[in-house]
Order: sequence, then C-alpha cells, then structure tokens
Amino acid sequence: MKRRTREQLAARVAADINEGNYVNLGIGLPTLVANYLPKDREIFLHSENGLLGMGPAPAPGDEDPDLINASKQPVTLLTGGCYFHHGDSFTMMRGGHLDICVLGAFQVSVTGDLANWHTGGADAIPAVGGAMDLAVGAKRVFVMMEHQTKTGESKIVERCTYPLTGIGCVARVYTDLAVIDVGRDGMVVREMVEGLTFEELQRLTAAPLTHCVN
Amino acid sequence: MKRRTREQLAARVAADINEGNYVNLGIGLPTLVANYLPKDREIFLHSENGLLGMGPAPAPGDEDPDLINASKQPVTLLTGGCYFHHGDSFTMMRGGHLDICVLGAFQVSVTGDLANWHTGGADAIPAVGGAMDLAVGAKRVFVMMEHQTKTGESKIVERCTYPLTGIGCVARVYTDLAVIDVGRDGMVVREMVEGLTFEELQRLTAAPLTHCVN
Amino acid sequence: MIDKVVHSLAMAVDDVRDGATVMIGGFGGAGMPSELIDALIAQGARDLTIVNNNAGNGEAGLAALLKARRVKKIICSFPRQTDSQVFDGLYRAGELELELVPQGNLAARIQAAGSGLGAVYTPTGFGTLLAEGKETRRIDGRDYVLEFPIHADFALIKAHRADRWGNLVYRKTARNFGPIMAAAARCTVAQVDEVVPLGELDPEAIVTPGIFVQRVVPIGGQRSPRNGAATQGHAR
Amino acid sequence: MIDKVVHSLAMAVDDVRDGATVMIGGFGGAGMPSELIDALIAQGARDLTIVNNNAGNGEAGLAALLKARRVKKIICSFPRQTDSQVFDGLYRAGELELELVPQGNLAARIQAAGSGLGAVYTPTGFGTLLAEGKETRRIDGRDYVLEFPIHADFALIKAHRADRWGNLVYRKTARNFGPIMAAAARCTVAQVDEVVPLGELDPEAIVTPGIFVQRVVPIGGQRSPRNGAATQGHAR
Repeated sequence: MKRRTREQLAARVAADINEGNYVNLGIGLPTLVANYLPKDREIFLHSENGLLGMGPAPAPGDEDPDLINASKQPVTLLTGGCYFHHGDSFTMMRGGHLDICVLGAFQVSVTGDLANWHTGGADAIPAVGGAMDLAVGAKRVFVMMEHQTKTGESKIVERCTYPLTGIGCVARVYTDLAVIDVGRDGMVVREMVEGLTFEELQRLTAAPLTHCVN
Repeated sequence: MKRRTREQLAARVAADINEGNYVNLGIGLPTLVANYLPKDREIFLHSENGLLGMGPAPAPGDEDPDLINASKQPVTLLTGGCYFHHGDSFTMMRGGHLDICVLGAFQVSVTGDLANWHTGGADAIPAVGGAMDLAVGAKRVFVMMEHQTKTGESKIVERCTYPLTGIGCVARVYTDLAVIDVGRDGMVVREMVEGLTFEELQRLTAAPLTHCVN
Repeated sequence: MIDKVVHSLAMAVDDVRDGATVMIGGFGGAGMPSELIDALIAQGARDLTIVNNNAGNGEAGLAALLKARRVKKIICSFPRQTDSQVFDGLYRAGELELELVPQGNLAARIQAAGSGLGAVYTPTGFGTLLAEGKETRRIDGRDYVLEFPIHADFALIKAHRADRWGNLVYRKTARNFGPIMAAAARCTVAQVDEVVPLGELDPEAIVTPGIFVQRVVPIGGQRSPRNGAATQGHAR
Repeated sequence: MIDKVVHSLAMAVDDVRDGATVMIGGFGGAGMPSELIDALIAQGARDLTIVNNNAGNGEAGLAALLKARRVKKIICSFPRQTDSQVFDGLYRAGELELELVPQGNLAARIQAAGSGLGAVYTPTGFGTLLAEGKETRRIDGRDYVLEFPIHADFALIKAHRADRWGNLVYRKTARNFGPIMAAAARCTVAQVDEVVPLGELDPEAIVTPGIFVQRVVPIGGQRSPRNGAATQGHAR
C-alpha cells in the first residue's frame, strides 16, 4: 500500500474544504493544509489570536512581529480580512460560527472522543491553548493524524487512554491510510489508500470499522 | 422654606460630580444635570445606547438621527468620545466602571432600595430599559427626585411599595428639600434647604433620619 | 467567489418561516432596519417572536409588523413610549405576549447565544419582579440571577457600510445591538447604506466580521446631510 | 483636565503590592508589554498571581519575572513552548503554582470579570481533566462547566496609540487579550507606541474606550519597517 505523506494528507483534507467555509487550522500538522487549499475557492482562515482572512507566510524580510498565527509564526492578512480581540475570537470558535476546524490528535475514539493536548505523563508540562474550545465549538471537527504511533499502535481506539480534549466531538478522521467518518453508526471508512484492503485497515485499527466507500 | 426648583436640584447634583468621573444620567429628570456640569471639569458622560463622551444637544438643524442619547434625543459627541455596541456599553455599566449614575425614583427606602421603573398598576405598560443595570452596576447611585409626591406623600419610605429596581443600591438622595446619604447608619441628612428645620424635614419624610450636616 | 450581497429585500427575508425568532436591531430609530422590516411584513411570516430593545413606535416599522398581527411574542426592555400605541393596544387586549428583560440582561443573553455559553449569572434584576421564579445564587457575597441565552433564527440589522464578505461598520449610535445580534442568529441579514469593494474597510476598524453575516442588502439613500450627499451602493 | 499619560514606567507600576493579581497582555510576543514587565521586575513586588496566555519564553519579559521568583501562581492556557525553560524548571521543582485554563475559558472568565457577571456556563472542557471537581450542568441537551470570573488588581497591556483620555487602538494581532484584560482590572496600565492629541483617534474605531484605562505610558521606538520610521510619543 501507499501511505499518504504529510503533504498528501494535507492536500486530501484541503479538498474537503468548500468555498466560503470558515476554517481554523490547529497548530502542528493541520497548518500544512493551508498550502493546499484550492486557489479557485474563497476560504476564510481564522486564527484564534485574532484574525480572520489569514493569508500565507510573508516573503522573507517582510515579517511583522505583530502579525502572527496561533503557532506564533509570521503570517499575512488577505484583502478583506480583519483583526479582533480574544473575546470576539473565541465567540467565533465557541459559538458555532466556524464551519470546520482541523486538529491533530494522539487518539480518537470510536465515539468521536478526542485526545490531543496532553500525554498525561507525570513529568509532562500540560498546555491546552484553544484545542478544547475548537473541539466543542466548530460545526465540524476534522482530525488529521498518522494512523499509528511510531511504535505501531493504533491511534484510533475504543476508548482514549490519554486525557480527553472533548467528548464525541470528532466528525471525520484523515490518516495516512484512510478517511473515516465518525457518527451514530460508529466509524465508517470512506476512502482507503491504494493497495490497502479493508481487512488490512481493520487489522491496523483498534476499533471496529464499517466499510462504506461512496 | 425655599424648595429647590428642578434646575436648582440638577445644579446641586452636578456640583458633586468630580473631574474625571464616568457618569450616566438616567432618562427624565437626571438628564437636566448635564446642563449644570462645571465647565472647568472634564467629566465623561456615558449613554447606554453606545457612546462615551456625550456632548450637549446639537444646534437646531444639526441633529443626526444616528446620534441620540438613551432618551432618544439628538446629542453630540465630544472630541475624544467614542462609539461602541450594546455589549460593551453594558460591560461599562454592569462591571463597576461607571463612577456615578443619577436616577429618578418613585421611592427610596431607608436601606437604599430603589423603585423607579414601574408603578405596579394593573393597566400600566411595564418598561425597565437600563435602570436595573445602572442600579446594580455603578459605583455610586445618586437619586434625584421630589421629596414628596404630588399628593404630599413621602417618597422616602421604610419599605418600597412600588416594584423594586434594585436592593440596597442607593448611595445618596437629592430632593427639593435635602441631600441625604444612605448607608449602614441609615439615612443621614447632609444638607437642608434654607429655612427648613430638621424636625420639619423629618415630619415630611416617612423614614427615620439622622442629622449630620458637615 | 463569495458575494453575500443580495439585491432584493424580498429575497433577503424570503425564508423566514412562521414561528421564527427574529432579532431586530436598533435603539429607537437609530439602527432600525426599516426596509427589512417592511420586507418581512410583505413576506407574510406569522407567529413570530421578535427581539428588539423597544416594541415599536408610531405606525411604521416594528409597529406596522405588530399591527399586521404577525407577532406572537416580543422580548424587549422598553416597550412603553409616548407613541407605542400599537403595542399598548395589543398588549392590553392580551393579544401579544411580552417578555420584559432588563436591557443589560437582554444584551448579555444575546451575547451568551453568540458566544456559545449555556447560561450566565447576572447581577441585574435580583430581588425584583423581573427575576421572579428564576434561579439565583450568591457568589462572593453578591446575589445573581441565572439567565439563559436568546438564540434567533434571523437577525435583521442596519449597518453603514459592508463589503461582499459581509464585513460591517456602523454609524455612530446606530451601532447599538447590531454587532451582538449578528453573532446570535443563524442567519443575519444586514441592510447597509453602501457596499464598498473588498479591502476598502480598514481591517483594524471592522466592527462585525463577515463570519457573523450571511446576507447584505444595499439600500443607499438616506444619509445625514452632514456627511455629504447620499451615496449609491457600489454593487447595485 | 484629565491626562492619563504617565511618563515614567516606574511610576506606572509603583503601587503594585505583594500578592497582587496582575494580568499581562500578549500572545507570544505580539502585544506583550515588555517594558512594563521590566518595570515590574525593578519595582520588586512578590507573591504575584500572573494571568497571561503563556508562561514566558526565553529569558526576558515574563520569563525574567518568573526567574526573579516574584510569581506565586500563573493562570494561563499554554505554558509549554520550545523555550519556556524558566517556567518548566520552576514548575517541575514545585515552586510555581499553575492553573491551566482552556484559552476560551480564560477569555470568558476575564470578560465575565469585566462585565460584572458572577459566573458563566461554558461548553469547553466538559468531561476533561480541566473540569475535574467543577460544577457542571446540562442545558438544552448540552453539557457545560461553571466557570468563575478572574478579576485583577492590575492589567499591563500594550497598545499602539492612545490619547490622554486613555482611548486605545492596537496593531494587528497584538490586540489579542488587551481589550478584555483592560476591562477586568482595577487599574489598567497601557504602554503605547505613541500618544496622539485628543480627537485624532477615529471615534468609530477606538477599540478600548478610556473608561477601561487608568494609565498610559508612551514607549515609542520599535515599529515595523513596513509602517514607516519609528515615531516618538507626542506627549513625551
């Protein structure tokens, strides 16, 4: 089988973002999605530190320390974008105004629970940022992650063992192996990478899947 | 004795407003106070419909229907004033940011309860506006009112018989007869109009007063 | 390309259904979306719940909507005005339900809806008629009333300028309830004096970001003489 | 005449007492009031509770305040950064109390303080470690956590321009927590790039009205090269 690279994964997520969507791309892997948004669609990127209509990284030398994204990287503002304070920004995030947020994850459970902020390790410094707000606030939560950990364990699980970010919040999971919807009917596989059989995918996944490629 | 006219009452209240105070003048009688604010003091008038730094009425012909006060009368904006929405306006009012609000009243009780929004009459159309917010939100609530009703009853009472606006919220009462502080020690008379004795004032007032003119 | 500009008032309110909750901006006449209200009257939806600071005055606008018997309930802070005769008559006849809300609680409940809060403890109204039957709680020595969000199906508001993404700026005290209602409704329709090209509104000074606005209707026309001649909507 | 401009950083933070709660604006470096933090370090107040989105990075600013052992507790959403070694060391050594708050709850609690609410039911964090031991409630089929306001004695924030009444405008994403912290503190001190004459800030575009600001300190200096040369504070 051909596992999706990080870039292919980002491109796959980007393809599901429609014209006019208001979208927050979480820190880490999801920020890559911005590079693959179709150029012919107007899509509104939100960053929780107070901007809507976020544009690409500036040309070298044009960075402005007052214009950064939630990952604290320099960005630009599109024509038509605007700035606002944290209160208004989280009104957008928590009030159901974002169509989609894309988050990374340590684990996703079969009922859509998300764990992505804390390993729970005794020595770990916990840090949550806006992850829990995005998990409960966006209309649809997309997760993008590798299907397995580096040691080969499934990140899709019956029940999360890492501390939760949100309960039953994930709508869809994009991995290097498959695209899986999460809903009342459990986890439904919509796409698999070339050369992967459903049986093999199920074997690599620690939760029951249904096969229903449209 | 010489009862204070409405204008004299407004001037008396105005004299207690200090430079730099943020002040809301309630609809009705309190709006008169604006005419008597000392010209040598910078005082910030707030209007709950979204302006701070409210100026006097415009010259005839200069009215702007988009620039009105809470009584829906045309006003102006001082240099340095600004506009904001209702959420921010009531943050100012309810968050303890106004130094003083001046309200009219039907009744004030000896413990500082205020009744000023509703006669309680079966046929009355109730309307509260921002009165209850001002009553609980300003650092100090000044009441200005006639000491007695048109039929000669005391508007200062042991216990309000009209529906309440707020509990224990009034700091000071200005009437056509006296200036009375309201606090832990009950009602303390600070000033009386010329020719009025304390005994006469007490006789006209349906709650116990203490005399302590500084 | 996203263009939220709708050129017909009728189309802008076409999908308001019977029984809908409709927020209407404005404080007195300032910020009142009169043309959208007229379109709503023409559209014909009934049994509406209306959220507005007032309850109409004179015979036009919200008063006309009431008079046409389209409104089942009104949620407001100050229905009584010298010329609120339409409301007064219906209310006294028991033909219109009134939920009277202190103005700050009205704002807070609208904001709670927009920002996804489940409820808020507000200091306003404690111990009064308007908190009767409501849950209360003493927090740090102060008494509060529990108030729940007001969500709406539609918000009809008036702004000054818009662009095709739905970004809005207002004019003076006509701003009032517009920005908070825009965030609290499933579908916000803004009538504006003027639509300007994208990028013409200062990104530091946009008051309502387009995420809160679904439709923009340029009205043009009436502008205060102090601000120059009436302008035409760019996109008309 | 009211003039909130203070020309000395030291005087601007002179009355911060031991044990005070101090909000510090900024998200990463944007909006971080570095000069005010340095002044606070020089001033010497101890046992502070600090409210900031992060917990300092590198060795300057908030990290330096932590390193000087002036902070008892920090309330923040994202302490962990690649260069948050000062916080990390103190936290692991048990010498610094951490209250970790989801960023939206942090904002909502700061806003609740500014607007006089007693508490709010927020959707964020329900069922997670960060809601353990907290009151919850199901409202309209959704679960919420009860969160209480965060009030502060001081807010130290950074804005772009101010006037003598304390009206503020910000620059790009440096706005972040400034406006909501300004409303939540008993005394708000804003360091600004520039003080301009009264009336120069557009009344439609003022972000923080002066009512929320007690002191303004012009810093001048650093400005992005894209915005022309550095300007000097008008009132210096």
